Amino acid sequence: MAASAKAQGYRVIGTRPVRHDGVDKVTGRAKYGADYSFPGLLYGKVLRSPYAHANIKSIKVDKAAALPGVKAVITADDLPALADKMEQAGEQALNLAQLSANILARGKVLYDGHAVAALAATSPHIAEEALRLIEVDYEVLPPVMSVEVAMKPGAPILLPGLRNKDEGPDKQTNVATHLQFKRGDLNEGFKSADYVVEREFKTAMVHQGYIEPHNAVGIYNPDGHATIYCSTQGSFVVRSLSAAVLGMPEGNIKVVPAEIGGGFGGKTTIYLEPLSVMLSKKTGHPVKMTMTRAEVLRATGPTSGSTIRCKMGCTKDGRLVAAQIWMAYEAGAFPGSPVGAGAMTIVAPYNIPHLLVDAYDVVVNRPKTAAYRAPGASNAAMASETVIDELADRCGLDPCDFRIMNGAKEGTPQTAGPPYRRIGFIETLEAIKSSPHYKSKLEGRNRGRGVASGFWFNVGLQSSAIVNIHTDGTASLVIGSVDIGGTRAAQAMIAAEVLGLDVNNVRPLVTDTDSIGHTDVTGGSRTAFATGWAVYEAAQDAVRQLKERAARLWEKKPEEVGFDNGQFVVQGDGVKPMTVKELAGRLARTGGPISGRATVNARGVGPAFATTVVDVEVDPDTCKVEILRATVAQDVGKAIHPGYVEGQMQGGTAQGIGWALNEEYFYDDKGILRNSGLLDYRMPTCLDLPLIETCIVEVPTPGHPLGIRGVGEVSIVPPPAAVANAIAHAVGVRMTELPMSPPRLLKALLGKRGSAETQAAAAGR
Amino acid sequence: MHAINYESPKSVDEAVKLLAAHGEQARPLCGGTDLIIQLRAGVRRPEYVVDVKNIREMRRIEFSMQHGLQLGAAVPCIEVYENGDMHKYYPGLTEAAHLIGSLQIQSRASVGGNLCNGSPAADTTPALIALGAKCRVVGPGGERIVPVEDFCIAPGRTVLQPGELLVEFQIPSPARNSSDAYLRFIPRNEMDIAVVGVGASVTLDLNDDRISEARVALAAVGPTPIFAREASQALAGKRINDEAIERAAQLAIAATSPIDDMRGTAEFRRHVTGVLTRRTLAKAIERARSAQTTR
Amino acid sequence: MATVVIPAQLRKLTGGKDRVSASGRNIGRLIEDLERQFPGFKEQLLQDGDLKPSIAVSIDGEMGTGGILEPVGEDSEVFFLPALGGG
Amino acid sequence: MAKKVVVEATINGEQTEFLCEPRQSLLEALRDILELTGSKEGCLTGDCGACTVIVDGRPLCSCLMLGVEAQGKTIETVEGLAQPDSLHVLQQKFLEHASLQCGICTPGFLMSAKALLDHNPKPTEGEIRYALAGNLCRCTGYDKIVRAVADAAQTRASGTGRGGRLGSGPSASEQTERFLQGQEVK
Repeated sequence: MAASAKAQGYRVIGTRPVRHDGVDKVTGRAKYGADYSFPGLLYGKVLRSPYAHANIKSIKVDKAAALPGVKAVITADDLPALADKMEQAGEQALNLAQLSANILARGKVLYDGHAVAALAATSPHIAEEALRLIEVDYEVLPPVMSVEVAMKPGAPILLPGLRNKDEGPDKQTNVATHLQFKRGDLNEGFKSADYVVEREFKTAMVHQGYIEPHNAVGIYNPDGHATIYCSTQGSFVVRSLSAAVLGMPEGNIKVVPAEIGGGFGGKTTIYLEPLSVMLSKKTGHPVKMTMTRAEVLRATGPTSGSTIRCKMGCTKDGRLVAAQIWMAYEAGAFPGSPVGAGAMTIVAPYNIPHLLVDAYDVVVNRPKTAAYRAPGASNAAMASETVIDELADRCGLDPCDFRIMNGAKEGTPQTAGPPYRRIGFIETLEAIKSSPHYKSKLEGRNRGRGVASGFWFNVGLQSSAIVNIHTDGTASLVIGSVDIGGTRAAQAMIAAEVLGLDVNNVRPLVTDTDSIGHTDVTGGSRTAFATGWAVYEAAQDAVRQLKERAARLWEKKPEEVGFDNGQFVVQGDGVKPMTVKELAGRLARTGGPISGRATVNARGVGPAFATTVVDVEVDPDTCKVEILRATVAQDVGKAIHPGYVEGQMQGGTAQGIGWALNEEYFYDDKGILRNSGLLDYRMPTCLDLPLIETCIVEVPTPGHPLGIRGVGEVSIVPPPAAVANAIAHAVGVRMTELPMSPPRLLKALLGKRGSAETQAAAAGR
Repeated sequence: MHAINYESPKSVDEAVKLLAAHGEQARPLCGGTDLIIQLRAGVRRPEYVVDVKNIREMRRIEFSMQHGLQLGAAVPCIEVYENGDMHKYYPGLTEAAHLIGSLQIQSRASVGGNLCNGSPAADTTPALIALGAKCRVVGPGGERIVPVEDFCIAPGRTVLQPGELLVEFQIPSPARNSSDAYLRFIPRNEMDIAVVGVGASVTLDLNDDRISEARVALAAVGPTPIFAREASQALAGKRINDEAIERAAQLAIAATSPIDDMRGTAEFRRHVTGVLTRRTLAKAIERARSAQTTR
Repeated sequence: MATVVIPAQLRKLTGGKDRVSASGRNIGRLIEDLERQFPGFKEQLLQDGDLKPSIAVSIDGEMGTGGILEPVGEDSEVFFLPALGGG
Repeated sequence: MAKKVVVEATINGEQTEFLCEPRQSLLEALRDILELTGSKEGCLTGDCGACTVIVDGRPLCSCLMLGVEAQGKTIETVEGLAQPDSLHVLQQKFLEHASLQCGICTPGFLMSAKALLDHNPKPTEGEIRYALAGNLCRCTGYDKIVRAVADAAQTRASGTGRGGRLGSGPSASEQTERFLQGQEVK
């Protein structure tokens, strides 16, 4: 468990203050993207494809444009054509032509819900009615819904220009990329194995499920400058991508990040933003666009469904010796599934001498996938962590002990080769072993306990921070990282710690793209790590400047001035120490205001590990699975605000449980999404989950001034496998499909009973 | 949403006049938890919505042992399960009302609206059928009585003609040693639409431990709610035992014609129809046994 | 000389070798030396004069942030791997 | 287009009059006409609860009620929860327990929780979870929300120790049975 703040010499870090933006958020005053309004506001809506795969022969908009109240209608022809190649846009690499074609289809629609046209009107109702008047002539094509179909020779082709290295420059294909990771000698490895388990897994496409639909207000000025108000994980990404799609200079766009109602990776790209600007340009009015829930589910980026074949071998005494993995992920309509991450995470927690991983990124007629919390890792862990559980059972070993025996430590090579630096995987297993939950007895029929572990890289990237010292001795902290779950509080705590101030005397401000240096997305578990680092350095910069002022007042050299526990001190001749407050009052006379500044392109990212234990009870007749108890242990490096760290661990666990049991994209045979609402896209309610116990493990990241590790993602990785392992121990069937919904579990159970009966019959004969 | 006109009549006559005047272009609004969603989705596009929940006659719950229950079609679910008589005499219908959606939905959704929406998955409908409930329908041509099991004719379609309004349910008072129960299966513990729902009522002859009468009804396993006649008849006069219940379960399964969809497979629905028929009958029988003291 | 660990799919360029030696004070120079020894590396790793957006580099266990300008030590261990982001 | 209608209602204690189209939902009336944007739109189908308000003492989804239906009704929204100089105990506990991450679902949860405590000052964990089941939160896994509501009840019950017992009371699936046995405080 987390050592107390004091024990580690911290005054603020490790405590649980009320978040600075809290009152606004419990009183309804906080402004989210959809809450913005401006004089003359128009409402934009998007017309979406009713087909999964079709050529657009023509679009007639005149009837819609003629409806009273409609001010403008746009199609892809209103956006510039862009180069069809990978480019660096902001911090991410992507194909801008494909990005643009996802925002408004060009010539072809590639999934149910693909945007075809957009319009702006004086009321949202008029806009909706006008959509019905746009006439689109489609030539319907056969939909390609699964990686299996997409990879078959002669499968219908989604993107005529798509090629890959394996198949060569002349071959049209739906396979965008093939990645391979190789180590040792597989045959050798499997020869030395006493037990080998091989299974094929299928996981369904699932959505991040943030409660706030995407939104944007675009305001285009006649001077060619535009402002976008929107809920996003990265205001600078919105700026660079929108500029590219609109063909505008990046500097001509200012993005004002509103409060954000959840993202989980899904709000790291753009959909409505450039459309709202283009409609504003055409009409001369501010244009607000918000998605319906059906639009969010049909047309924003979920994460990949996948097919994974996983073969692993171990010796009698439980040493993993070899693993062979084949994985294909649904990219959606355009390349870019997280299969690379899947490949590099699937056995990342373990030291396996002989390894071969083949990974394929495959386009299908489903929405273009976007990042979702540890993208690609949960699908992968469903495969590897259930196979490992089966091997542990074969060896008669405790699942934690099996993982400890094979677990990665400092120096263990990662899948792509580089060795780990100091990591806390083993520590998460030890924490689970000593948890009250794991020590408790699980009794009763049809009940089972399952354990699984997970790995996530975490990312670093760029952040900027400014710390202003005010004359009353308080500070304001300016950052570009949007607050998606306690960011302001955590960053203010870091600044307060360094400055020796009360956390309530540091006022955090999340600002727009013109008011702070480049700051990458609040995502990739990078914000506490990288922005926290920038804030730490900016506060140190302010302290350095304050020391100079103290030195001037005391007629000493700056290096003679010390700073301890909020007080500036100097050795000898009885000089009375000064607090920041006292010094702040004298800034004007000692050289003027003080702003501490820092930017980072953070290095030395420490990866995150989590281990989760789940108890379930299965109704053997209806095959409904109840989660009785869940505990998650995670290495967080250093918990700044333990309350929000626990929140990340609990939230990821809850999403992982939803993924495990009921969440899935359900398409019919025509490729139409049949559950595009929260009634039938079944996320857990609070009646579906127990209290979620947490064990915060703190193995500091080497090199980071506070030892912070990203905490945002890894907790979603273990749950699907942990639940599958619990079900196996409850009713004796190994599930290989996600979600493990009652119909799927019933099928598996009936299959098992069936075979049991036939065996019994055979035995009886 | 398309433009609509809103009317809020205070009497059944006024409501029927409005509905008759606009025919296909009018749609009654009660809790709105189905209708407003359908208007937004554009699947129903009436010019007039006629809000019937301010009609006192449609909001009443009147019970007497002599006349049974008059349940206004516009009574919201929350008022159904907060009513003492409902708890005591119609626990199955009460629990069905308590299962619909969330508290927020139960505050608005009515039993009548649940039926008139014409969904095969409506939770309260099998409970009503099990109780032998009848619908009092008033139209321009006067009034008629329709058994609940005959009310729905296809998904989203009912026997109501343009201008007709479902005013109330008439439910017989419970016989001695009788009770009812409703169970449904959903994958989550709240919010979902029934994947399978089973309502049952039983009247027991406790002298020689027999079922003298029973009614079993099913939800979400066919194009409309289903009254499982054979299953019901098979129970009449049978000794209370697993064999009788199992037989009824098999006949209930035989009465289904389920489909595969995002809520479940046909195979799963058939299987769970059997499971829930057993459980619901057992629950109703248990209640009927303990009910003897209260009657 | 630094040690460069060759990703599986580039080993065809090195005749199957998974580790080769190369010199250069930064990643750009290192790639030039690789190109000299095993023609084809530039095309695989570079675009518009810098590392391809889809490629990341790890030097002595730490992810580089400087692209071709990332410094390489006398006996560093260098890995090329796919770049990725998070949620 | 159908003509607009004048609606009179009591909103957060204020006699309020507004003009709306019959097709506008109560949620639109609150957000777009009255500029009370605290109630959020999450799904427009009554499945997420982000738009929950209390009408005549009942929690409901303002996205599934027409603005014109508000005539003569008493409506409470999140904006009416706090006093000028103090937060409602639920608001305070949500902050103390870090019960919100992104915060978009918070107004709806607060209103559902208020409706619960108004009817049942001493709910068990099972009763709390049942009352909040119509509100989806994707950030927290509900743990800290349930704790905050339990703590708020306990605080209100002024240390009788009776209110907001965690790990106590019926499981989720036993809720309906409790209603029938008339055990639920209403």
